[in-house]
Amino acid sequence: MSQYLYIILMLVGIYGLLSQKNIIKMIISLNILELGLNLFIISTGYISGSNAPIIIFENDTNFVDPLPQAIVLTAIVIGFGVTAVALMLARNIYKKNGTLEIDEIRGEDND
Amino acid sequence: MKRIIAILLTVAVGIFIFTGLYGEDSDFKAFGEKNISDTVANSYVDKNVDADRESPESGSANVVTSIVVNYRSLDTLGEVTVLFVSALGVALLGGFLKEKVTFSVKPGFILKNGMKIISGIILITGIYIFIHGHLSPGGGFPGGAMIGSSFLLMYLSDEEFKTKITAFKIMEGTAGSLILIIGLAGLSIGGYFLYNFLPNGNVGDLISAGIVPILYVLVGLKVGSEISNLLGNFLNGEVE
Amino acid sequence: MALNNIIIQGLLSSLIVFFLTKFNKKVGGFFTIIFSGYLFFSLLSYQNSAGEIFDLVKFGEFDISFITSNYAWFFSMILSLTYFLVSFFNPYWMKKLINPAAYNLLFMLSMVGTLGVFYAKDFLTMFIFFEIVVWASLFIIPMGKSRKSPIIYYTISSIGSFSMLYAIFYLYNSFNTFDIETISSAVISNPNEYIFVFFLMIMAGLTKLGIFPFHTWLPAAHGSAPHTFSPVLSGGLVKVGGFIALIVTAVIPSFNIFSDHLQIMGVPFENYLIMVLGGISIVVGTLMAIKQDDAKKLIAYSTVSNSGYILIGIAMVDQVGFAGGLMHIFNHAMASGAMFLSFAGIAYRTGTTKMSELGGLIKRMPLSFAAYLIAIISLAGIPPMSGFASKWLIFQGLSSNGMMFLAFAAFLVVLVVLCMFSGLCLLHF
Amino acid sequence: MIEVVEIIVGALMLLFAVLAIESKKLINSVIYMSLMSLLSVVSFIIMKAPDVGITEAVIGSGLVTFLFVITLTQIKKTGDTK
Amino acid sequence: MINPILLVAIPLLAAFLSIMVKKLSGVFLFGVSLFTAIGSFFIENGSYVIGGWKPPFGINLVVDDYSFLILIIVNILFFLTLLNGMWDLKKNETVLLVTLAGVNGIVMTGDFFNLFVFMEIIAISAYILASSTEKYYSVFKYLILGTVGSSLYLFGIIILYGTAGTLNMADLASKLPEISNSVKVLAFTFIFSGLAVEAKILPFNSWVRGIFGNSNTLTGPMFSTVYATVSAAVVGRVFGQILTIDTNLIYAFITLTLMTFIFAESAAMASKNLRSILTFSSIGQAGLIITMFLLGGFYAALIQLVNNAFAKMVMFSIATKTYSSNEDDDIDNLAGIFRKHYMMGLGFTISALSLIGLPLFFGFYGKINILQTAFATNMWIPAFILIGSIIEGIYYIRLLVKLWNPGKEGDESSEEAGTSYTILNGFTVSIIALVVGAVFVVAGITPEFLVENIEKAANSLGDINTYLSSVMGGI
Repeated sequence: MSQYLYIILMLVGIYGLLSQKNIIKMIISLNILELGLNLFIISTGYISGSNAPIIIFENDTNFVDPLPQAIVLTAIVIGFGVTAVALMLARNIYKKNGTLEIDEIRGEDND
Repeated sequence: MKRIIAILLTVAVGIFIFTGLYGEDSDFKAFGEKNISDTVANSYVDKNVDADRESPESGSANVVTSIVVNYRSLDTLGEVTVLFVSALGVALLGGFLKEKVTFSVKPGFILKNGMKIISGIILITGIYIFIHGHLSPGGGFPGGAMIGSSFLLMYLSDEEFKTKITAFKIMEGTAGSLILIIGLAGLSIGGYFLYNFLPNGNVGDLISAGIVPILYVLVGLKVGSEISNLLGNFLNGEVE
Repeated sequence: MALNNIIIQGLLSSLIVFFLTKFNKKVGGFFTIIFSGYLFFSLLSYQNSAGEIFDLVKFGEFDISFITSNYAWFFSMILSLTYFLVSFFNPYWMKKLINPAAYNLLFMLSMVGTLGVFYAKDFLTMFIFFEIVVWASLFIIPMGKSRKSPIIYYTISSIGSFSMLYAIFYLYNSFNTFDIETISSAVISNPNEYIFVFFLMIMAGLTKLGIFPFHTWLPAAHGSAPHTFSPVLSGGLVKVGGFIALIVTAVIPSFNIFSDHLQIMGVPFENYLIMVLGGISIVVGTLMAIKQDDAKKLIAYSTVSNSGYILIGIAMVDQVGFAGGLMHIFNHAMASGAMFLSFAGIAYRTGTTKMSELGGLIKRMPLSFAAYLIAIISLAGIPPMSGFASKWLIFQGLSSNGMMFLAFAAFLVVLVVLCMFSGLCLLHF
Repeated sequence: MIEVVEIIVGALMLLFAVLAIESKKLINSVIYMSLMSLLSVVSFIIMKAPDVGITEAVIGSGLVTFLFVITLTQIKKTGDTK
Repeated sequence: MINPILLVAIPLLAAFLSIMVKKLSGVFLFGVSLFTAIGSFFIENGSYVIGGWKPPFGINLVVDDYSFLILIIVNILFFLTLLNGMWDLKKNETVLLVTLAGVNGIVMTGDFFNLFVFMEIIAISAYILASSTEKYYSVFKYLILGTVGSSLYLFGIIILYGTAGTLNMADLASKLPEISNSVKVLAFTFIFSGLAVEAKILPFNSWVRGIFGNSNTLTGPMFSTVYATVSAAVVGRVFGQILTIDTNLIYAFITLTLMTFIFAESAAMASKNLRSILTFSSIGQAGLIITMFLLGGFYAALIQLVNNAFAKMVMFSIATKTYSSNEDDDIDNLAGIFRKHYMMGLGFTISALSLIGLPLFFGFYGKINILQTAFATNMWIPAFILIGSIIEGIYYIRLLVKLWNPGKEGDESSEEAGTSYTILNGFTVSIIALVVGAVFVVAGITPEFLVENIEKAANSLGDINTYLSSVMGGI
């Protein structure tokens, strides 16, 4: 059931990307999209009534699917790197154009 | 107007996803009803991927760690590289930016030393986390992130700390090179890149799981130094 | 001398000429004379050979090969003669050109390309050399007056050649071969499929001939090309379109294929459509030619109308008219070549081709004037000249098939041309 | 029981996401976003993913928020946006 | 014979070392790129597993004839691009080393999530390289689109994992028939959208103009050759071989790619600016090549890929050098510039003519193969392709005529009317342009010596069974 909510969270992020015109808002929407995606990935690996995939007692292997967790670990760190670069770009854009509203940025596309 | 178009597009995408995933003819595993035995992860859990290795083949108690560092170690290498590149990018963009963050409030004596103590505690916690990454939850990434945040506190607290940032570059480069050198050693010893050529020990010991803890410590160091580097560049622009 | 060697030598000679011209302009110009003459005389020997096959190169899984035939010999003679004669002007024009080395290279390349089109054994070879002709002649034109006319030229002729390419691959998809003989024997069995291909392929001929909807590139290109290349364009390259029309209508026997289709005055409606287009372009070309002041544009428009004659003669596969069309190809090649060359001489001397500025030229350049006059008379089809014979044959063919409308149009146009050119002569010379 | 907690957490996350996108002041939306990712830690833990939970807690809601805040302070310093 | 993993490991090692010793980073860069350019000829075929965990459990790198060809092309292009752009490195040596590692990895990898990781590496390096032209908003657009695209791609492969329970390409390919149709449509759509961002397919290519159109002598050739080749090759691997589409979805994708072709060529027709023209032409060529991949014409697609890559390298190098020398690349102001730089002009002309597929040049061979493939499937696709290539021919001819023949409309073209611009330090460009032009001409007359490898690559991409046996052989 809560899987639906995570998909809707992704959709909210997409909506933000489509509707917002402020660069910081766009980066925030990007983060929301990635968070919803990560939650969705984890939820695909969830098995009701299973434990976290850490061997505490011998041959107790009633685990949730550990592979999505590994994937999400990677995805979170990648998202952090992208966010840092994006924010640095935002600072540069602000320094160059004096604004963060994409409608007021001119003269970038060639000809 | 743009808003309405955005809503319509989003709703369309949502309908597309939901009908595709939860339609009656879809065989996508519903939430919580997945059967692990029909995925590849089953063998990760049972540690019986490779029949002709002595069991347990990957001795780390934390299965996620054994996946991240052992079974799919190339992903981890690539991910560390991603963080490395983004740190570089932040440095270069900071070089274009040429503005450093300063705070109106000068940190006082209490703040400075309190920060030092707290960041020391956080540092030790992070090191603990990635040393025990193959046993307990956590591991290289959160540990490294904790190291990074502890150094962040140092950045914020005292001004002349920034001069030490080149040390992070050295650490970053060394850790990354060591990961690759261990991988190449595995290539030369076991015939496979990143081959686990050390004895596994038994599950649950601190010294177990072959190269997994070593790699994870290196990953933690690298991630920590990269994040510290990235934050430092983010705060100060490029530091040569 | 085997045919494929001749082609290869032609390709090599273009490179040789290129470097020679880099070394010395005049020498390069003279060598174009030598090489084009060499190609002309070495092709003379194929007069009576038909069906000999020469393989050039293996192009991926396709064979590029040539086959000799009589019509190919006829066309190649006309073309190489035109090139040979025109090439005598080259040495003197080198210093007027911005890029003489490239000019000579492309000159020889386009000549070889035309020969390849004529002797092609299969459609792919034909298309390859057709495209070579297009882009080789394309890059000569902007050395003259205009930078826009090459674009018009490329647009129109690539519309034609790409529709031909589509048709070629359509045939290849259905018959799994490019060979002209095999296809011409295969399409007889299914004529309705051939209608589509017929119109797509003759499109290339129409564009190259400058028939009515596509006639706009002729004045633009011929009028603004370098003076020594206009005769090649109008006397030579236009005939390539005539050759493609010949392939589509006669070599692939369109009459037998369309024999059970709707017939208009003894001609299948497909061919009749083409003939009507020819008639229209006769009228259009002449009427446009009347109000031109630039002599080269005038000759270009007269080329449009003469292309109309050629097309009518070829599309009406009737014995007499066909002979007329082929003969008119020769006549028009010589005549328009003569006219353009005489004006090249005039422009070389005076620097202009505007006829309003060329009063009393008969005193200063009597020989050029005489050549121009003879050419005009021949084109106008006045008895002593050979233009009369070809046009008369075409009239006969038309009238014997009872196509009085086209015959009348053609005849009227003859009168108009006569009045116009004589008037021009009296006016301006 | 645990499902109810899950639903509530997910709904709260959605609420915070919408607030983060629609709120007028940038700093508020940054704070809403960090609250959202803190809540996501809870649902990570509920879905038996402690490693991801810790990582998300440190990186997602700690460092990312810090980067956003620093960016906003820099922009505020050099001139205010809406 | 070297192990293919070295093509990834050595550049990464050099990258990690190069931040410690900044002085030697340039040496590292050129040495390693030369090493990979030579070493890519000597890598062994087969499937290589990382860490000794055999697929589908571990990650494996696959080197068949296809990835072998792509590796050779990409590494040579990378080295030549470095030679062209060595004046515009701007402290990007480490990023370029990482890019090299990522490019080699993404071509060889046999695992969907590993592909995602390498995609992110390449993408972030691309953002950094592009931001060296200081057009930050264009880079930001690229970043947003690229990240959304990779998220969609990840969503797609997670749907596949949740259904089939594997991430390995070969395993997934063998499990594909059991997956139900609706899930397939969903996952394929998202994976295609994710890859379409890098592959410059509509409607995800709005970033290209800002990035390519503002490129400098390093990034222009780099993006238009290396990145374009790799992205197209990945689409060919994923959708040509692994995820074969058997539903009507393929027509939706082909419609998109053909629209990309036609629209991009029309946009190039309309633009007056050398780098923009080449940009739109790259978009159009990407659309054409991916159409061929989707139609199953791997041979034609690969020939066009090679043709486009090398032609674009020459043209983009000359265009970006012209811009960096004169701060202007409006074609009206550049009229007759090739009269001064004869060799560059020759190479540019041959590349352009080969790109628009005129006979006597290599491109013509690709053109007839494309038409053959297109006709085998459908009657309408070749018509659209021909229309697009007519447009392409027109604007390239216009460009060449203008750049060779100075002078106003209506009077004889002359030297004096030429432009005052010159191209600085273009020696290497001239040499490379001449060599590539010569290869195009020779390959245009007798293509045999060049197409053998391409044919082998196309065949190896064509049959999935050899791939499966080479990867899953251990099981």
